[in-house]
Amino acid sequence: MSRFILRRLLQSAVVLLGVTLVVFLLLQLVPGDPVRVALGTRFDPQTYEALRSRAGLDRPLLTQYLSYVGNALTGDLGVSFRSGQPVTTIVLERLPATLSLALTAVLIAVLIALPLGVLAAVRNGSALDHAARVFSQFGVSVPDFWMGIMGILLFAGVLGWLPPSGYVALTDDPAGWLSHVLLPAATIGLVTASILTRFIRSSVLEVLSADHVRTAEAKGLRGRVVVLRHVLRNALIPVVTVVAVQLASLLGGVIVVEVLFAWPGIGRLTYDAVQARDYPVLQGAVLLVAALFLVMNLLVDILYARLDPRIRVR
Amino acid sequence: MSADVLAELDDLRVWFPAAGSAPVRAVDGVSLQVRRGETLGLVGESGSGKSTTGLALLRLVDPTSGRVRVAGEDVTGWSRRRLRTVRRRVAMVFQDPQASLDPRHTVAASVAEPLVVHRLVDGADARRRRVAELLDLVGLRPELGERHPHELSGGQRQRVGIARALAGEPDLVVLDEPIASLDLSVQAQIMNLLRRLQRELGLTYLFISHDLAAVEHMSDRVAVMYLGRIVETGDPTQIYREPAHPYTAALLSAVPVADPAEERHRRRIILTGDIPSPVDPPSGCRFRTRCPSARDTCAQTDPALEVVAGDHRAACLYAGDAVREMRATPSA
Amino acid sequence: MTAEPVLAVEDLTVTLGTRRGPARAVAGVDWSVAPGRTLALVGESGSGKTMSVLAATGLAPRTARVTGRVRLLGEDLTALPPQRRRVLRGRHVGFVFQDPSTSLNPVLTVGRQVTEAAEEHLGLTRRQARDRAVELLELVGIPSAARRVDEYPHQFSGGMRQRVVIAMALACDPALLIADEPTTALDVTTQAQIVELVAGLQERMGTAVVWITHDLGVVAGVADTVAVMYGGRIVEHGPVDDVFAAPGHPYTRALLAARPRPGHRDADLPAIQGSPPSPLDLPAGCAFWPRCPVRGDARCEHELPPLTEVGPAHRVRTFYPSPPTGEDR
Amino acid sequence: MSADSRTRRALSALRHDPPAVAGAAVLLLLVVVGVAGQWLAPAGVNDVDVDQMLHPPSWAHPFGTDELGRDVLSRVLVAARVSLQVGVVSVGIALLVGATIGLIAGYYQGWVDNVLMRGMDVLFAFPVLLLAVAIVAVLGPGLLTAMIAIGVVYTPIFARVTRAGVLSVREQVFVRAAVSIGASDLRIIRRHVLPNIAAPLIVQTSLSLAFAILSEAALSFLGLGVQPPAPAWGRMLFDGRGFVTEAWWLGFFPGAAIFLTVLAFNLVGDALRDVLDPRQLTLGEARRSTA
Repeated sequence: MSRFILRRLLQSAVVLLGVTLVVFLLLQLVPGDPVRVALGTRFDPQTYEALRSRAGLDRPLLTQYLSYVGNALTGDLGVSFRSGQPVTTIVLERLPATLSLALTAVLIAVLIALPLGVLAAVRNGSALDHAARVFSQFGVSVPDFWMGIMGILLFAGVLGWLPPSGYVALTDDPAGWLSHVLLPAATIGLVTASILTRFIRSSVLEVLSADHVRTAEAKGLRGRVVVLRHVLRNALIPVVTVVAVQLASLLGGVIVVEVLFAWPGIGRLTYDAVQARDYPVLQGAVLLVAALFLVMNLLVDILYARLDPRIRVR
Repeated sequence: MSADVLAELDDLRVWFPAAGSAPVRAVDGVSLQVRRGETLGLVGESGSGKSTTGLALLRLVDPTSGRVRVAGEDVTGWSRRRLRTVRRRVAMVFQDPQASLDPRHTVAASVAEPLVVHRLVDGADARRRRVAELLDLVGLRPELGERHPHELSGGQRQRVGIARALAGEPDLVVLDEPIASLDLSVQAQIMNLLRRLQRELGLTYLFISHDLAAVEHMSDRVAVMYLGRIVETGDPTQIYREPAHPYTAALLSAVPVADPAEERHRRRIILTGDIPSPVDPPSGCRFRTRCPSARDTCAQTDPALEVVAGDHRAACLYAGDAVREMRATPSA
Repeated sequence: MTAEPVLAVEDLTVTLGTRRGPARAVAGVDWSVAPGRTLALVGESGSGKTMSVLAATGLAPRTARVTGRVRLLGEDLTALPPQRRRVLRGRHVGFVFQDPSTSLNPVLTVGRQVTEAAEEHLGLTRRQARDRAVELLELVGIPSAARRVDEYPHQFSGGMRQRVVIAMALACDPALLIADEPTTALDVTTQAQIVELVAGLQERMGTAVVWITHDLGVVAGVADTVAVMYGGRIVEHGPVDDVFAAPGHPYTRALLAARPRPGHRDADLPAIQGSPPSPLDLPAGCAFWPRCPVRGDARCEHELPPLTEVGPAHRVRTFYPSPPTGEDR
Repeated sequence: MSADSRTRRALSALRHDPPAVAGAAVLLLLVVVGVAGQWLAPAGVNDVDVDQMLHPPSWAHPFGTDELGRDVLSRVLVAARVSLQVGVVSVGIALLVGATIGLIAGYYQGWVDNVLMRGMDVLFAFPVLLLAVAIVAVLGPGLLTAMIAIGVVYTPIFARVTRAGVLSVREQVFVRAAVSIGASDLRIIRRHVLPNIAAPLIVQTSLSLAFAILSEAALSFLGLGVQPPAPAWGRMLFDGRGFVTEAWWLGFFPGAAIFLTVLAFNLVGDALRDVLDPRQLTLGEARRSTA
């Protein structure tokens, strides 16, 4: 087991290094001088010189990269071209908003997809099964921002039950947070739910056709017992990884939904950084999200190994 | 290597790296010769290393140590590119007829592949005629050439596999469990076909199988393998009557006889326990942990293939006696 | 003389819905097995041997249409509601399937799987079930059973896993054990061990056994009566000694002759041409007609031959049963 | 690939699968609109008409008019070309680059496989849209950069699908047979590996087209796609969101166009998977077929 973890740790470290390289190179792709492009109309020599030297853009590429990585390890991701504030604090401030949105969305997705996916598989070919397939087909095809707009039109505009946009921190006012998070989280959650439903259904179907399920039926066990003890346990192990991967990808903040609902998460931050050409913040956000993604994936692999005795018990 | 020896293995070892443990010693010191025109039977249970031995002979698997000689050349260290020149001389027929044929290719395309690779015919017409000849040779109607593997029965697919093997006009054909996944009635057809082709084309076979009756029926010489080693070799009918190695005796005794009266009354030698792990085989004789007449000395020395009589050899310190002793005591 | 059969199947027919139309896997089959006795169902692929047993015990696929009567310990399963049939099957019938590496649930301990049927049908508590599991594992010859009861299937070898499956099948002390090619996936030395084990358990527990196989050697070793199946029908049925000594049906004769026998290396094998029929297009008359060396007359091709007696409880389904002398064996 | 019976059987199965037919029909319509959009459009995409602002759907303007009085139907029709172009080109890039990487990694394995696939893992670490946004941000918005960004973002998926396909084909016995015959690596790849990974690649291409169009719409929603006044579905949604309560049609029709297009590609992709992927066929059927 530990050999498995060690190998995965090493692998993740290498990929993370690769991520820092990509993120660093992003800046080099900017046509012309990033600082001048960023300052644009607000250009004045003092700020320009200060930012250039702070970012050390005059040094050779390799030294820039090494110092970027070195600083990143100590948590220093440079300063924002716009506000001069350290990138790390700017990005970390926005994390709670994205986290609460992502977790709520995944929770909604699982609450829909788990029962729907399992029942659709167990009652293969039934009306429910067809409905589940249509739902997952539609859900995957719907642009989430369109669903968001339609949601705002219905629940905020016509019915007036929910605020059209805006954010209230969970810690400040839970009720306020809930009313604000519901619409965006549902928008993301429905899309994620359709992805999960499809995966759960095919995973359960595959296990249903396994020989050991026929053995269980042969033993005359009650239908429920066969499904719970011999189908779900096997089928849901791979599902755990898919849910975690979905959560990890939402950590990047679903930019369009955060922009649409004015949700101050990392996605919105990225969008603002792009508008303001605030490249260090853009780099910082992208780097943090990718790092979170890798950590999540690592945790998922370890969890998977714990759950499946074939890997846990050598 | 004298002229009439088509292929030879000299103290061959094939070890596969295993994650988190010592390597798996699939083949652990095997020497054998395949002489022109004969059928050498290689029999053993799963884990005996018989298939790996066949693959090593064809260099489809890289040997860990020992020598592999084919068609007069020592090909042990040859690169894949250089091996291609000798590939034509040695062909292979596989166990699962469906898996050995590319589902996307027609039967004709599969049979023609050796012709194209070695440029044995020039022009599409010549190739089409040669394919039709080959299909006819194995008892298939030429128009089957346009079909796809999934449209054929198991027996027909295996015949296509044989036709493809013959396309390169090989001297030696390695048959890896050629009838194992076929129905009983079809097995007999394929065995008859293989014998007829051997007579007509003067082919040499290495017949690998776990089916003792089929090996005895097909082979001029047989080698019994256990845990990566050859434990007994010689004339099959003679060995089946008077096995010298205890494992061969136990193996023969385990095969049920299709005669109720005899099957009910014959004394069986039932081996206990499982085959040991090929990662660290037992010291000395590797069969001693399951051998009913094992003695202390068996743990010290790893017996080599000693002559029992004429061409009949066995790797057992008490060859012959051990078997007589086993048969004397009432079955376990 | 014969005791009340444990399981009796009458005129069992199974039609499966497949993408290429209805397939008649079993076309009117009758057999029964008495306590302590072993019936062997032998035949090649597509003969319907496994499907007849699965259909009889209510394990046929959902798309299957099953007709005919199946009496288990006197009760007609086909007439019972599914729940009652499920309980009867679980309580009185043990199953051993072909592939030990997939018959067990990979993520559940061996002990739990061996006795979950006993918990369900005999009301054992978890504690009692665990002890019973260790007892059963020892019964089938698994060393250090007390330790291994909490291990997982992937920690057992093929042979050992099949022993676990047998222990599982015997957990409720069933009246009938159905073994569907239990040793086909095993090596011949392991097969010998398993055949020995089942014979011993049958003797001790008086269990009736239905043994499905395509290996005539195994049939000779385990069976009291044998039913040869071809094209979804029984073509020969009778005591194993009579059927092997004087096979009445051309197909049985051909099967017995097709196996290579030691010391007969010079002659080619008398092979049967062609290959077994597919249940999708069963011929109207005798299914073996296209491959039959006898092919007496036109009736064979168009008319279904009835089962005719050729000896005490020895019947064959052909217009041309060979005379019950043994000369052509 | 000769017109083998498997493909004929596949096509006939497709015809009897209503969702696939519907999907194919919508795709056909999309291609026609994409090619002939501006001729079909009843009005010019930028014909501003001040006294026609925010008119609801009517005979004159079936999809209504936007905040500048422009005909929404015309803009949706012309914008179809943008989405199709970006989708096809970006998936083309991803397929070409990704499949090549996957083929090399899968066939040659060893350190080549490791290096290439770790590279792909790096790209995979970034959520799809986030990476696309970052690329467009530095290269500057526009049609070409959107294509490049989405192309780069979908390359790893194709690399993984191809590599998985190559690995599974490499293990097949018929590849070992080809090696035993003496076939060269090149011939084995051309004659045995490629034809057998065509099916999963075709399915992945169809599904990726769906997601690529979604990504393009998202980019243009964020103002990073094709720049105004050129019409793009995503941008129309973004501009329309402010008026969503009083002019629902501004938000509805462009979004519906995206949805239908993506749905069509998904339906065709799923149908292709069921028909082309033998494993799918055998999964249900084999297990419960006659024993």
